[in-house]
Amino acid sequence: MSFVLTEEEQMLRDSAKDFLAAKSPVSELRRLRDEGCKDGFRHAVWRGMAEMGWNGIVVEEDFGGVDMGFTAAGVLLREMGRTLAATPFIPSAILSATLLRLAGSDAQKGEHLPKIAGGEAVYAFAFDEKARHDPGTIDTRATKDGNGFRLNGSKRFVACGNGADMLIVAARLEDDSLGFFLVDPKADGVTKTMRRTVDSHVPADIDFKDVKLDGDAMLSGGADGQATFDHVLDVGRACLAAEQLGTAEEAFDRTLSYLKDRSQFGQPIGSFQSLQHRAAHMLGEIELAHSLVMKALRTLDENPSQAPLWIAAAKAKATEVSRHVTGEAIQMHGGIGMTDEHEIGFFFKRARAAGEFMGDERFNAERVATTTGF
Amino acid sequence: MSFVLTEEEQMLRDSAKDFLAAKSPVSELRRLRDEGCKDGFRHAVWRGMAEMGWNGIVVEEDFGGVDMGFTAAGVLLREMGRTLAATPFIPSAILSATLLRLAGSDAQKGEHLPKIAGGEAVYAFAFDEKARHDPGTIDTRATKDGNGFRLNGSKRFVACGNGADMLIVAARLEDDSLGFFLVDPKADGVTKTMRRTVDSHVPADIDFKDVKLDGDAMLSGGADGQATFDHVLDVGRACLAAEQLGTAEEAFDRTLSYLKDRSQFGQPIGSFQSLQHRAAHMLGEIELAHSLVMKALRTLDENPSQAPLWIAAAKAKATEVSRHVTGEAIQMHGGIGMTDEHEIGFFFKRARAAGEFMGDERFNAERVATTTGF
Amino acid sequence: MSNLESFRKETRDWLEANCPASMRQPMKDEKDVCWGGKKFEFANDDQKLWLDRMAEKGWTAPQWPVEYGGGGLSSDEAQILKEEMKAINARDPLTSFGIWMLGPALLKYGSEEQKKHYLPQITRGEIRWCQGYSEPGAGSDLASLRTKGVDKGDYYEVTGQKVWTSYADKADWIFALVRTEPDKPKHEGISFLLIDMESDGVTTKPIKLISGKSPFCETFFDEVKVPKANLIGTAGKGWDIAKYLLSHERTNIVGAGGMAAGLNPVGAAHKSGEVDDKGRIADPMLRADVARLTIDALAFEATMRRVKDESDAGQGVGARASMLKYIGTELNKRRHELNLSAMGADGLLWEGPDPSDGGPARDWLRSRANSIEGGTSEIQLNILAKRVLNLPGA
Amino acid sequence: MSNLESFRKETRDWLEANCPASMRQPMKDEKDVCWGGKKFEFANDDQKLWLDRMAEKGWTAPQWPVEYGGGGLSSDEAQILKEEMKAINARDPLTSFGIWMLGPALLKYGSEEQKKHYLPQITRGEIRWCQGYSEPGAGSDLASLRTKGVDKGDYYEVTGQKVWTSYADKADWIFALVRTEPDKPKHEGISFLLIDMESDGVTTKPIKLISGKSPFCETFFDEVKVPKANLIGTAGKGWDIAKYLLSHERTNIVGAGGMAAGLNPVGAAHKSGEVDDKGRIADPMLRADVARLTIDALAFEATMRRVKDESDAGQGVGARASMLKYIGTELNKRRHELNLSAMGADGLLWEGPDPSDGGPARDWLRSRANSIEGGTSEIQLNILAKRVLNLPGA
Repeated sequence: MSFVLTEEEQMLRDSAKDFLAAKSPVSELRRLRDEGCKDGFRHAVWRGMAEMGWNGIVVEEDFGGVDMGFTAAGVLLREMGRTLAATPFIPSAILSATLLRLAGSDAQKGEHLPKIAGGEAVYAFAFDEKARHDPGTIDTRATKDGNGFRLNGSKRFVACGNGADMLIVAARLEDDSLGFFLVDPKADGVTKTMRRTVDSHVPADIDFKDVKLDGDAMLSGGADGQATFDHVLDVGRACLAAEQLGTAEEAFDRTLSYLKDRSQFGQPIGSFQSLQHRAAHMLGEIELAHSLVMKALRTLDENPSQAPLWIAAAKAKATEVSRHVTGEAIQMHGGIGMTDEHEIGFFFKRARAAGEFMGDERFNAERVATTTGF
Repeated sequence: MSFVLTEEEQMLRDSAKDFLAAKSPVSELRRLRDEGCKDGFRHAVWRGMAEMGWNGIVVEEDFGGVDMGFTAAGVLLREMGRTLAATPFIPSAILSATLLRLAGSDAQKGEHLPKIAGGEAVYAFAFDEKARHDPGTIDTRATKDGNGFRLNGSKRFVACGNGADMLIVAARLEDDSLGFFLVDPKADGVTKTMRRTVDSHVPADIDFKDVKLDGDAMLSGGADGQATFDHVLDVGRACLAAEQLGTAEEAFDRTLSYLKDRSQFGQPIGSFQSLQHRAAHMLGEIELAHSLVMKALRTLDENPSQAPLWIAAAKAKATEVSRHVTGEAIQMHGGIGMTDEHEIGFFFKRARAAGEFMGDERFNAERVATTTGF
Repeated sequence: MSNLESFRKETRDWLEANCPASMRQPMKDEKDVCWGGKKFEFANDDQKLWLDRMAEKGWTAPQWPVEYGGGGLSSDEAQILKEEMKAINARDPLTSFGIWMLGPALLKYGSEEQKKHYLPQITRGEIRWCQGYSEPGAGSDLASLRTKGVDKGDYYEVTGQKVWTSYADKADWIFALVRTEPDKPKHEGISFLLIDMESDGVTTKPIKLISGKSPFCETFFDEVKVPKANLIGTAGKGWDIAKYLLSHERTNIVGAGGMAAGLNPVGAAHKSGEVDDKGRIADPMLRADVARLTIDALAFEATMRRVKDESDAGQGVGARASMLKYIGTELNKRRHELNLSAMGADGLLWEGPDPSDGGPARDWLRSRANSIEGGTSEIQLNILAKRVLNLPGA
Repeated sequence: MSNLESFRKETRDWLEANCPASMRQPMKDEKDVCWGGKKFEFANDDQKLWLDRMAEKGWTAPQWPVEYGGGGLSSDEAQILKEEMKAINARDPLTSFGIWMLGPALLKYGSEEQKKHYLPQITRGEIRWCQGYSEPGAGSDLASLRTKGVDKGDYYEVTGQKVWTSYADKADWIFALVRTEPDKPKHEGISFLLIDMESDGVTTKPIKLISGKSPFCETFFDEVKVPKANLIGTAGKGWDIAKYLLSHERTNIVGAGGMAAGLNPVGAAHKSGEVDDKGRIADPMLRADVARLTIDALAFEATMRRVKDESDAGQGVGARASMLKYIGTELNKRRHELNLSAMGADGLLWEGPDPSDGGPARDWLRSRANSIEGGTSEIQLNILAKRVLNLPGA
């Protein structure tokens, strides 16, 4: 296992930097927000990402993907974290794609994965039912109804839930095992409530009331539902940790520039030793998070059974570090950092929200304890 | 309730400063250690304290005390914390005296309290049975035997246990309620194992094997044993927090002096901003601990039913702050602080040990949560 | 009956007779706060009546001298007034930067004529004031300000820009620091000027914060004529007045930090259903963090009391305001962080169907400014290191 | 078979044939560490035999040139030797400051004659070296040292005091920084001298630490005559050599921090019985703190690996040693704190009937020096701020 990016991954990173700088800089997130965009992302950007091949980064080539693995996906997400790109990448290209890949029948994969990889449709994965991430609580029920099912339950804060063309819903079957159902958000009985969150993302609370589903709505190619669910969430956490790392790194870089440029009392504020030490400490924390993110992603690619511990550690540390660094960024920017006009506040907001999604620092620290055995 | 010391309390503080500087400076603790003293305290100092009236600080005047209250006791302990005075003050003059006062019959009070107040004998209170403080675990048993009792069990790290003339032992009666027994450490069946701890104190592990006790060995003047036990421990915690505060304050003062005196790179190290900010932060932390200690002691004197929350907070904070400040003291002293020759290390060691006794920061934070209701 | 007892009785009777019933209700929204001033629209007649009656007694500024529109009360009497108002839930008749900021400066540094002119307008709520200190680029280094006032004989011609001028768009006058002697060292050459916001050349622009709308503005001066009669104290000595006022501001922000003590992550956890069957916060790590916060909150509460007691007794450490400001604002930030953590994704809402949606997140964001405004945490630590600990300069 | 494969086979065979069985056992105590030197008493014949055989092969310093007593191995070959030794649990034949500190400096800065003279004595374990850098009062400001070497023609007369000279009481020679040109600026005028500890005027005194006995000494020089032939590099340029060596020292302390990764607060909690029926640490707050420590320990472990990978690939941030030293030593202190907390009062024992009594407390105390020795944490943060972050000087 190497901590160094392959040449291919480095090229991917460089092209991601170029694309995102041009198509999805931080100012783009501000525009989406100020326009009151209800999807929470720009379709043109999403199509552009598909053309770059990104949306099929973890999809097999047979289904239109490039199948470069999770480390490569993390390379993209780290850059997206740097520009705060608001896209359906994690909900659609990571969570839904991985879920379909693991649990879809050949027919389902053949139908849906090319749509994801090609950027034709946006998929969202609906799993949380409470305000705090709690994968143990799934009370949404799919009951047999003729050859199909009836779906009842409520999902909360479904990422990209408002802009998605298709939902995949985690629900309990009659034997209490977990199943995953493809649900058209326009179907009868589906009610979406748009939510705007502090990071200018647009998730949705979604209620399912006696929603009638065909028999082939259930993903039917996979094995144990719980194991699949756990793994898909872990994949999502590892990828999100990469995004959080990028957010922390960019906020840190911008703060460093500010420390060098801004003068007070006749000298650059970066010459004050207390700020220097806090900056150097942050450097160390970011390096620690970086190592865990790389380790988690590579392990996911090369030795997935060993990945849960590293993923939990990576998500916990990336959450802690990105919140700490963006908070210090605000403080070190002083008054200007508190204004909406300045971009640094967007980083602070996103770090908070990304930290909450799929388990915060405490949730994942608890998993580290349990996985380690204490 | 006033946070300001009364004139009487201020006079007490001033005389404590003088006495301790003369009779029990830090060098005295070093001497006790280097001599391999088995009692863990100097009898001459203890007698001197009795002559000052300190040993009866919470003993009624009828029994030879001065009965000035816990705030006054805290005033003394804060000064003892400053000079790291190793004395039986908490075990004998606080814990044992308060226990006798609350739970002793008139005869028992008349016999024992004057001895404590007069410094004639050193009493120790034996309660912990595990390495970590856990007042819920008392498995030592006192079973009826004719008119008296048989005592069986083991106590651990009894403070001043090796040098005490008399033990008071917390034990379960046959109905599982708690009782307190006066036990001569020289009695048959009592085995003491001297323990030397990192702070140069000398507690003892004490085993009781079929120790025969008279009927009047049990304290028989009090009400509910559990309530008495809880209260006595809380009294001890509040007083120990005052001692910890003094230790933190003195370590801080010495570190400040060092920061002003010591030069590196051509300037006093106290002129380096990162050290200045850490020092100013410590000042704030010490002030917070100070307020909680005062609040806990005054509440104990004036409104004891409200005291448990404040005592738990005070002991938690004093533990955290004294450990933090003495750790910073070592770091800021650099290499010289690591040498046994320098006194600052004694503060670091004592802060660790005092923090453990009667519950550390976590134990008391847990109690704050429970008492507050979450 | 002692003098104080009879004062209490008279006060109680007067309040009973004069405080309108509607002014004894808790405030419902921003409009219920009476700021006064020329542009102020009273929410209702009672609000105006209550202001006028209190101003008549001088009780909008109870301890100011009677000749300047104050109540002339002793500190004990003022305390009694406060208690009696609280007893009937009487609203503050007037919220005014004039009273708690400009007034003390005028009382200390103003000429007799200035006091007579400006102070009664303040106590009667006729003129609303705002503060013009900070400038873009000045930040913590306040004395580096560049707004200049050119001496034109009987007036200064003021040109420049102020920032963080709260409610400048609603104020009638501004008290501002202006560099009138550009060749002097930076702490000298600054003057304290009173400027009519209706003067030609004054414009304002609201500032949006990361938390959303705010009362802050940018205020621009373009060759504004300010009569020399509007200079407070000595020309070039405005920095002394500024320092005097900043200590007032600092104390006030500490109070703001204390207000959020009502914010309770435990309640948030209960609301989000994240408690176990014993009512304990279910996430043990969150519970641990809240317990540690609670300890520090108790410690801060006790410290506020202790500092007051010690101050009354003439004891205690110096630079108390800096210490309390640093501790209180950092504590407040932690409190908001934990509050959001206890709420989970609900705490991330920015807006939504429920009017309270977005409140916790916006309050969380706003709390970040506490450790910046009124002197950053870093400045407070510098002050403590130098003035309390007497550590040497670099 | 490739060259490396055949090297591996030869090495395996040689080790099998030459490493005594007793040298394949884990070390039991301090005596099993072979330091060499004139005063060293071998624990047994095998220890000496193993040293001699390895020294004969040049494998006590595998990568040094053969002509100086080294093994002349490539870095791949050295790695294979290490692996094969580990495979049979072979002990290190020699632990030597000469090899990991003085040697690299001599190889880089020594004259051909000096290399030929000193290096083989080192690889054969004949001469034990100690380090004489730090002085009382110098501390982090190492260049402010005052031990002086007066030029007396063909020798320097050295007078002064060194501190933190590990094992000076057991060493045969010391390599020391001495101020030979007192009029030069402080970083110049320092020379790097080799001094025989048996010279007249050299005395040592052991230093007791807060953790108890230590290998550290104070070393005093009173008009000691040091021939100029013992000068390494150029007179007055000793500071360059010192900087070069300090980076070696820093790396080593990081390694020492890593070793304590075996220390496990979870184990301590189990030992003290403070676990619940599921084997979890019973105190939820302690468990939370240990979980957070575990995350950082995993992160540090991964970072050590990443830095190595990046370094091999010619990538990565600069001043890595400073970063790892800072993080590793601060982590180690936290680990020891939590270890004691998990042990409760048992962790406070200073000495007792059980030989292991006192170990945890003494290790905890010793860990505090990690963030002081080899450059304090503050110095590392300064280095990172300046060299990696390029922040401006004050």
